[in-house]
Amino acid sequence: MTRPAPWQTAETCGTRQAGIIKGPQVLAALLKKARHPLMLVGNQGSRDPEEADEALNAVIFLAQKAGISLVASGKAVLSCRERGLSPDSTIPATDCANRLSDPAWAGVDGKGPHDLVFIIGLPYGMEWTLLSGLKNGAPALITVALDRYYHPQASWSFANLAHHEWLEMISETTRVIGR
Amino acid sequence: MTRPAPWQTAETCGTRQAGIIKGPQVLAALLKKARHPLMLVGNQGSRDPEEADEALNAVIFLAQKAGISLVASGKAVLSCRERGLSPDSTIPATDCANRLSDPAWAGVDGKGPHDLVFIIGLPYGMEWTLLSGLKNGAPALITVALDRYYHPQASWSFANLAHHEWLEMISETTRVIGR
Amino acid sequence: MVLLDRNTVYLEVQEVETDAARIKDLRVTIGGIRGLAPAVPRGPMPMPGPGTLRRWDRKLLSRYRPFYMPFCELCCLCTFGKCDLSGGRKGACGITMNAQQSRIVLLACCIGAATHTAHAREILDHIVSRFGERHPLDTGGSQIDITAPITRLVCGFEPQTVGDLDRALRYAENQITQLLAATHTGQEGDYLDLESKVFHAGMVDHLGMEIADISQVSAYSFPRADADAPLVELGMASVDTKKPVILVVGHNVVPSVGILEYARENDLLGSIEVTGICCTSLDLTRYSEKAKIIGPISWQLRYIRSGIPSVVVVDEQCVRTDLPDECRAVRAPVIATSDKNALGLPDRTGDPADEIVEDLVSGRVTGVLLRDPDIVGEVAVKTANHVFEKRKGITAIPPGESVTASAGECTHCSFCQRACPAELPLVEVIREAGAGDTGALASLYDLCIGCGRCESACPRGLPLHSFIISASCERIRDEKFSIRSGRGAISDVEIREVGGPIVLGEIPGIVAFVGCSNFPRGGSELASMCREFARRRFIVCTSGCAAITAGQYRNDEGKTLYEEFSGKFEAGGVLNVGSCVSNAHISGAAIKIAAIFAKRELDGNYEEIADYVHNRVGAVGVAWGAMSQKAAAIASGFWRLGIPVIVGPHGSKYRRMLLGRADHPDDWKVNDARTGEEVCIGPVPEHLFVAAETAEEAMVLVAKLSMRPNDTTRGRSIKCTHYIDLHRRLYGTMPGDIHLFIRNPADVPLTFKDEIWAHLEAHGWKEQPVPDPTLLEPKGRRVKGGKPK
Amino acid sequence: MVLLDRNTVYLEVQEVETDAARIKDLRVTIGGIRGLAPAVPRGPMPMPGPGTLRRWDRKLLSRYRPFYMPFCELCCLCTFGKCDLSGGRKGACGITMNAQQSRIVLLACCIGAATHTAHAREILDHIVSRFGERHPLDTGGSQIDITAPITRLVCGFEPQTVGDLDRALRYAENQITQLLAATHTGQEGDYLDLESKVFHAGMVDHLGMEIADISQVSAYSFPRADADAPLVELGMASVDTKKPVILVVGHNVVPSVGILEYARENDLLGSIEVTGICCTSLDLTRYSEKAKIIGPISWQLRYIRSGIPSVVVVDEQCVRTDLPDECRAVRAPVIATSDKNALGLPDRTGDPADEIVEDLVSGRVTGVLLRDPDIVGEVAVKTANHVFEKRKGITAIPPGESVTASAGECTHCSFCQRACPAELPLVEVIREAGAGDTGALASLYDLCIGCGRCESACPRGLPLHSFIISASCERIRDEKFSIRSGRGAISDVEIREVGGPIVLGEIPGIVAFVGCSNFPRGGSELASMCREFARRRFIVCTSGCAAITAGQYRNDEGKTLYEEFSGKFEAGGVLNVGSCVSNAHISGAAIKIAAIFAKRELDGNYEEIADYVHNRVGAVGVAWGAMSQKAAAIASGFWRLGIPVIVGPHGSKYRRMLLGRADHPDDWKVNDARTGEEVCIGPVPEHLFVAAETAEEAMVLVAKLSMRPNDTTRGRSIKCTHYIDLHRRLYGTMPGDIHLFIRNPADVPLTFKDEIWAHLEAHGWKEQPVPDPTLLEPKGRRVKGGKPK
Ligand code: SF4
Ligand code: SF4
Ligand code: SF4
Ligand code: SF4
Ligand code: SF4
Ligand code: SF4
Ligand code: SF4
Ligand code: SF4
Repeated sequence: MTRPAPWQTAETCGTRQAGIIKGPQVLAALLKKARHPLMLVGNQGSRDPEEADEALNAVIFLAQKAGISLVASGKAVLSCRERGLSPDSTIPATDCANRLSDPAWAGVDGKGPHDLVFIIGLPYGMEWTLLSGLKNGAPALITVALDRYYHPQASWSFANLAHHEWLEMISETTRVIGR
Repeated sequence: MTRPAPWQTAETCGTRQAGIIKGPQVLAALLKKARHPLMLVGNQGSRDPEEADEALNAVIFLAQKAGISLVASGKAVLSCRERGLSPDSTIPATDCANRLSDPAWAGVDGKGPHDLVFIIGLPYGMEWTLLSGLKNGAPALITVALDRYYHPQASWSFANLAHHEWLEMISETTRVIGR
Repeated sequence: MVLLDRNTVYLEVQEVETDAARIKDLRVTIGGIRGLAPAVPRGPMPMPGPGTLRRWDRKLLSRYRPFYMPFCELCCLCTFGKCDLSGGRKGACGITMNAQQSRIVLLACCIGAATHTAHAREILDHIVSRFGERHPLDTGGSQIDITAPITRLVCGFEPQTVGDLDRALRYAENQITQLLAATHTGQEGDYLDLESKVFHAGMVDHLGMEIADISQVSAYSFPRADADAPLVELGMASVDTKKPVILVVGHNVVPSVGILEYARENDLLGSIEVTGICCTSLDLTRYSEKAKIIGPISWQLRYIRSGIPSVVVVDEQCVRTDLPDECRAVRAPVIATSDKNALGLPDRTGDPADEIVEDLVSGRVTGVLLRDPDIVGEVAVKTANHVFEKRKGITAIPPGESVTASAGECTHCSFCQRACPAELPLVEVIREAGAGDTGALASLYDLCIGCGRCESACPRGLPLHSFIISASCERIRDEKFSIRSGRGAISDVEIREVGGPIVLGEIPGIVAFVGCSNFPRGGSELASMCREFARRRFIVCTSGCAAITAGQYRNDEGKTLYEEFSGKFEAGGVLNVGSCVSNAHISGAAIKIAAIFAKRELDGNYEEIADYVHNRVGAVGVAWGAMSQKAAAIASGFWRLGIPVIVGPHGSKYRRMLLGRADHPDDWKVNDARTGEEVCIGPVPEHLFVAAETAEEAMVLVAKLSMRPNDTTRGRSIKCTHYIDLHRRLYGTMPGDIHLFIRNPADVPLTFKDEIWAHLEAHGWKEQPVPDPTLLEPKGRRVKGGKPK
Repeated sequence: MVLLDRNTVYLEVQEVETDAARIKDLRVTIGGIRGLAPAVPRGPMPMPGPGTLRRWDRKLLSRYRPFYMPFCELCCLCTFGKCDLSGGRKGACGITMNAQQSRIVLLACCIGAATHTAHAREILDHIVSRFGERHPLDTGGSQIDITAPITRLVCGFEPQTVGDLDRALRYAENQITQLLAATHTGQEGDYLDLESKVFHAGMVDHLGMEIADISQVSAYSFPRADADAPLVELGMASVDTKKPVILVVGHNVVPSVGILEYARENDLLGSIEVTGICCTSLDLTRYSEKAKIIGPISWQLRYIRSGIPSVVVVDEQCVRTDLPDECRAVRAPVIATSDKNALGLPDRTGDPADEIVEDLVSGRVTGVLLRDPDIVGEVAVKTANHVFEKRKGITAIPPGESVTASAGECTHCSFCQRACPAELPLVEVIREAGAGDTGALASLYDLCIGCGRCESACPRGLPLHSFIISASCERIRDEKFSIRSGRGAISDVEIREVGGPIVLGEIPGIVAFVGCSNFPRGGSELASMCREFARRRFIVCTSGCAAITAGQYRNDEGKTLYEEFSGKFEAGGVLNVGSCVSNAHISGAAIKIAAIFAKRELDGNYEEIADYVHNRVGAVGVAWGAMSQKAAAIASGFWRLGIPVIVGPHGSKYRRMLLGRADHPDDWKVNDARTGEEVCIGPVPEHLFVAAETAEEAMVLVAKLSMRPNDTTRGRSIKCTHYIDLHRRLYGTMPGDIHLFIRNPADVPLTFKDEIWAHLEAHGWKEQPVPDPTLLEPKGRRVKGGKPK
């Protein structure tokens, strides 16, 4: 198995690295198999504002189309609501990750355990760390880092894409699952 | 840059991993560019005896053909002499690596600093560690792990080959440079 | 006269006659014991060992369970390694991933506790040698009766003099050794037992901090529980660059005192500037209002590169290890002063001062190690005076034009950006600078934490941090603030006044902003958090770099926090307690509330006091920019008292959180102290250690985590008001979990009454009694498993 | 009567009258000071701080320069991290790769030193509470005058009683705290200063070990410098399985003594077996010949899985953290006894013993924590007796047929092999086992170190280690050896007898085989190295797991080393000094040679004694299987005395070597003590820390590194003979560097005369004087930089 370098170069993780999301079909397939997916949206703190805006549009649209439960961390709740999607919860990302590591958690919407989680928009180091917590504490959970940066701690991640490439991927995924 | 896993799975090294020797031309090219290459031969401790024997034949033949200076660590000196090549020195591998990290070292044969070193046949962990010492302490030196196992700490390494694949590679290299 | 080992015994005998001895004028001093009255440690658990408080710790840990976030899947602590611990694998020693993570946390906390304790040792030994071991402890004159709350709580005796502290310090050194031993391969293997030891390390850390601070306060006449401690100057622009400037960096004020003393004795105080970074500067301004604070840890590169400091004196902790190189680049001689941080410099302690000065001034040596604070004083001042003229005009910050030109050499490889812990958009910014516009560079000034990783990563060797500083020179010219110098302890009088309101919940909480503020926007976010909670009539404490950074931002009227709010421990006060070691006064205040206001037995009575604090005192720690091992240890000391700590996003890098589960009602059942019956207290405080992603999230969490089981209805209603108010303002909605915090109708805040009732009904809310909660076993009941020794 | 803090002061006053006091029957005991005579630390550098011996360290380090081999390119010690330190990059704190590596080494050595020191603290406190602080130290009766050479050397005072040791131990705890603090982010940044602190940690470690061992030797009447200490049984086959068997694992003998005491008092000694693994077993056989040693650290899994132990008692250090799980699998109750290693077990210390026994026997609980050695004794013995019948036949080692069947499930994925630190050919071997031939499995018995990583890595969950054990049952049935129980110190008389021959070089060297022997072939290689050097009339010392493993191999006549050679400190002796902490007697012996034979001042005189040892005493340490942080600390303690240490190939994982450069003549110039002139000594000893790839290489290195500058010509000629002889036998040639070790014609060994002369001529050899070498500054000369304080 060969893998790219983490976006923050030093944030390597050990022996197991995320698989690369090579195309929209990967995401679509993951979604198709998932019984109860969750999306955790952070505050896009370090992103260029314009880019962050487009990114939020894209992933919230995806969540809507795919009927994914939503947790927004902190102020991200406002961004979601602006886009017409009310998050199912506003618990802190840390709290959310901890609960996800409990296979008996009733889920953010009370509809039972989640088997797949998309994470996007947290500070890189924090997302990397929470993904690590899930890799270690929730071995059965599939984690997808949805940012354009490679996140080795996830089960699946994009491989340091340019913003426009990434946008294209997400939109295409939305189209694919919409069919 | 994408890389395979180290042979001993846990022996990862950080941000920079060895390039993969994909074919005999790589080695030949490295040799061609080198002004004063050195080969450090260890004791093949953990290898299957038959395999170790074939391996020694192959690399010592290579060293002979290419006119590479030779250091044999410990009893490996006997193996070399049996094969008709007297090592230029019998200093311990540790001592040799330390000297290689000194850009002013007169070399194992007194003919000046080495710019390329092949290492083979040390215990995996020890070879891995000495290669790390060179990566850190001798940034200008090119290091080649000549075992069939992937050694991320080297500049160049094979990518966990089967013994026969590896043997083929070395023999082919010897042929190529012999031309 | 017989004078024994200074740290243990002082024995004086003027005349002896043996055989059924006759002795005249006998004076025996043993530790802090004068005459023959021994301070026998008192209380149920004086000087607890690493396992003594295990039961208490496990109570907390069963509710606030560790969530581990490994930094790495490998363990490499011994030569068996690396061992792969991923996917449930065990190491060659049998260890599991969870235990390995808690072991690393323990290691970090041991380092942190050792750092404060070793620092305390240096200060204490120095003070004892200067002022005598019988120098009285005084942290607040008649205002303070409980001088050393942590020492008394942990060790079970009451120190009266600096000499008395030695025994407590020896206990700390002993415990650190025990705890560190537990991290050895093949020692503690249970992750909860390791976490319990983490708590123990934290408790010892606070003890070490207390010893350090109360001895320096007592010896150097720092402000003593002084709400009106003087305002001192802060910021690069506060320096008078027409004078020779000395910079002190680090945490141990002793050598810096040597500098001020020498200057004073030689009438040079008016003709030099003594400036500082980090805690040494905080403590130096407690010693003298003349000293100036430049900034927190992240100001090291920018200030030294500016060329302003003529001489740089480093002591210990949080000092960039490359300062000698940085100083060499601007030809500023450097003086190391600590064995712990010798930096490879030649030891010249034994040489005549003038010889050393000459060597430094001539550049024959670029730095020296001086292991005596008096010599430091003389050499630093003389050298500064001598090099001042020679160094004029030297700076390592490139001028604007040169930035533009160099930026043009950038290949946009993005290595700098991928190395930046603050995730700054360096590639874009350098592109614009190359095109002649350095505005974007300047916009990073507040975000850049001066770590230099970008520069180190750049294949073209571009000094990006210096570029940012160069582009921000206007901004820096304006960097002049004021900060109240560290006040030290909280007085007993203050505790008495606010004890009631705090425990009853009328003062909604005590928020302590501590730690290193070296993360993007750390400073401005911190200042706005402080302001928010001071305005909400919380008691706001600051310390260390957080205290400094909080002072670097002004309100609309141009006032810093310290000018805007009172320095008293009262609703709406903003108190700079002092340097990192002054953090002990914050935990000390919580302890004193239990001891003074609630009259709980203090000495050696950790469990009961912690149970009180956890259930009744709405204190919350915020370490927004926590970076160091010390910060980890400080947090652990709060955890063991049951005080929650919030960290910034980077704080997730401490490898584990301690999180409660609001959705598990069973976790929140406790005994009622009055009835002995099991009662449900709701998820308060919900977490013990949690990383917040943004300052907004942290603020909502502070409001929430300041709730306590024992809040009165009036207090709970006030706390809920703040929680709801912040949640609505920042997230736009009523908090979805508010029903968990309303116990009965009287808890409901009036302002949001209807909304809340609707919510309560929707969630099938039922009224609950207000309990008198305790995590302790009811007294007198036989406990299976027996009492820990 | 006034009884103060037990560890510091004992003060007894029968009558007091104040005002110009009248006191009757006053007795004051302060530490070890009886009456009013204080033991004032003596010597030039008593109780040195972390920087006091910096100059000496830097002398050594300028010759033996660190070669760093990073384990990882990243630093992750604080929340700035991970920082990439590769390619010359610096961390966010400014640290460089070299400094980071030495910082990690320092951290490891602090952990190691803390472990021994904390262990010493537990033993000392226990002994003081049992035997009184005035219990005299006695490590060799009239044969020993210098009871505590390291304590005296380091601390500068002479302890007489166990109570006196407290002060030295407090010093150790204090120094560990200081050193650990230096590893904090932003503290020591110079790699050589960090290395100097590594040496300091090593020195403190040896102090801690000495305190631990001399107190237990004194209190428990262990063999006292007894060359004829009894031979005791070793090996799994030495256990009488018809009796209930207790297994003790770890390092702290106190709870195990509790077991033997209880058995003795209740007349059960004959009806139970008390067996041990690791150092506890070594110390237990020093306490009683009845106890049996099973094997070193690597025997844990095989022995417990065998089902033989009825009850497992663990104390501290080197205990597999998964023992509770392993014990559960064979239904053996487990008893933890140390706060440092509580393993998550319920604390039942306060409960009635019979209740605990009942719970363990019934299986209601699978293990308990008992923090009192007496209770451990009673519970362990009673539980063993009760579970013995119930457990009959239980084993976790699968029978042969089942191995073949399970092996068939293997998918040959090779994950096991790629996880095996011993690089064993598991895939091939399991393939053969699947095909019905378990012979290859059995051939791995000697190579497998029982770490269990293969099992953890196997996706099919195959218990490969158990397979190997199962296939080796024949071999194990034969595992019955004898080992001389740990003799403790080297007597002054022995030192006097061999001092001359050693210093003059006629005894070619002292080789100490220490460490963990948990690497492939570690055991057999170790035994053959011991034998080789004993036959060559070196003095051979063993300790810890190395002592055990060395006893697991027989010579052609069926004798183990301990049966073949004398236990005396003499040419050709093979001495088991005892457990890990007994290593202090090895460094102690080197120190005593300087103090007794050469009459150098001992107290507080580290530099001079170390200079003597380094230049004159041909001691070499070999840690063939060094694994732990303690092993790192032990090695450092030898380094500071200038004694070289050789490790096995895995020892390269300690991250750095200390290597001399034989090809740099300037490195080997020193002062002649007599003339003050610079003389060249040649590369002796060539290295201070070096990893050998094979046992052969190690043997050649031992011979070479036992040379010393001050060898007499006769001594040098003997040492060269061994060097040449081994080199020729193992490598087939004359060593290529022999000309570097011949100073003048008299040095040339007769046997190889002609060959050597030819070699000398070929290398342009010139005669050199035999110097009186010293690394110290000539006395009285002014040193630039002054004396370190
Ligand atoms: S401490 Fe344990 S897990 Fe870590 S490297 Fe050593 S054996 Fe492996
Ligand atoms: S110095 Fe500033 S810009 Fe550079 S890496 Fe550090 S935070 Fe980022
Ligand atoms: S690392 Fe240097 S060259 Fe690369 S983008 Fe950054 S500034 Fe430009
Ligand atoms: S707050 Fe942090 S960075 Fe600042 S001085 Fe204290 S520990 Fe150091
Ligand atoms: S200690 Fe220094 S190098 Fe290590 S992570 Fe922290 S800042 Fe980076
Ligand atoms: S890991 Fe298991 S399945 Fe794979 S080769 Fe080894 S024994 Fe066979
Ligand atoms: S238990 Fe034995 S075979 Fe298995 S990994 Fe360890 S050494 Fe190798
Ligand atoms: S020799 Fe090593 S493994 Fe054995 S007991 Fe001592 S430290 Fe532990």
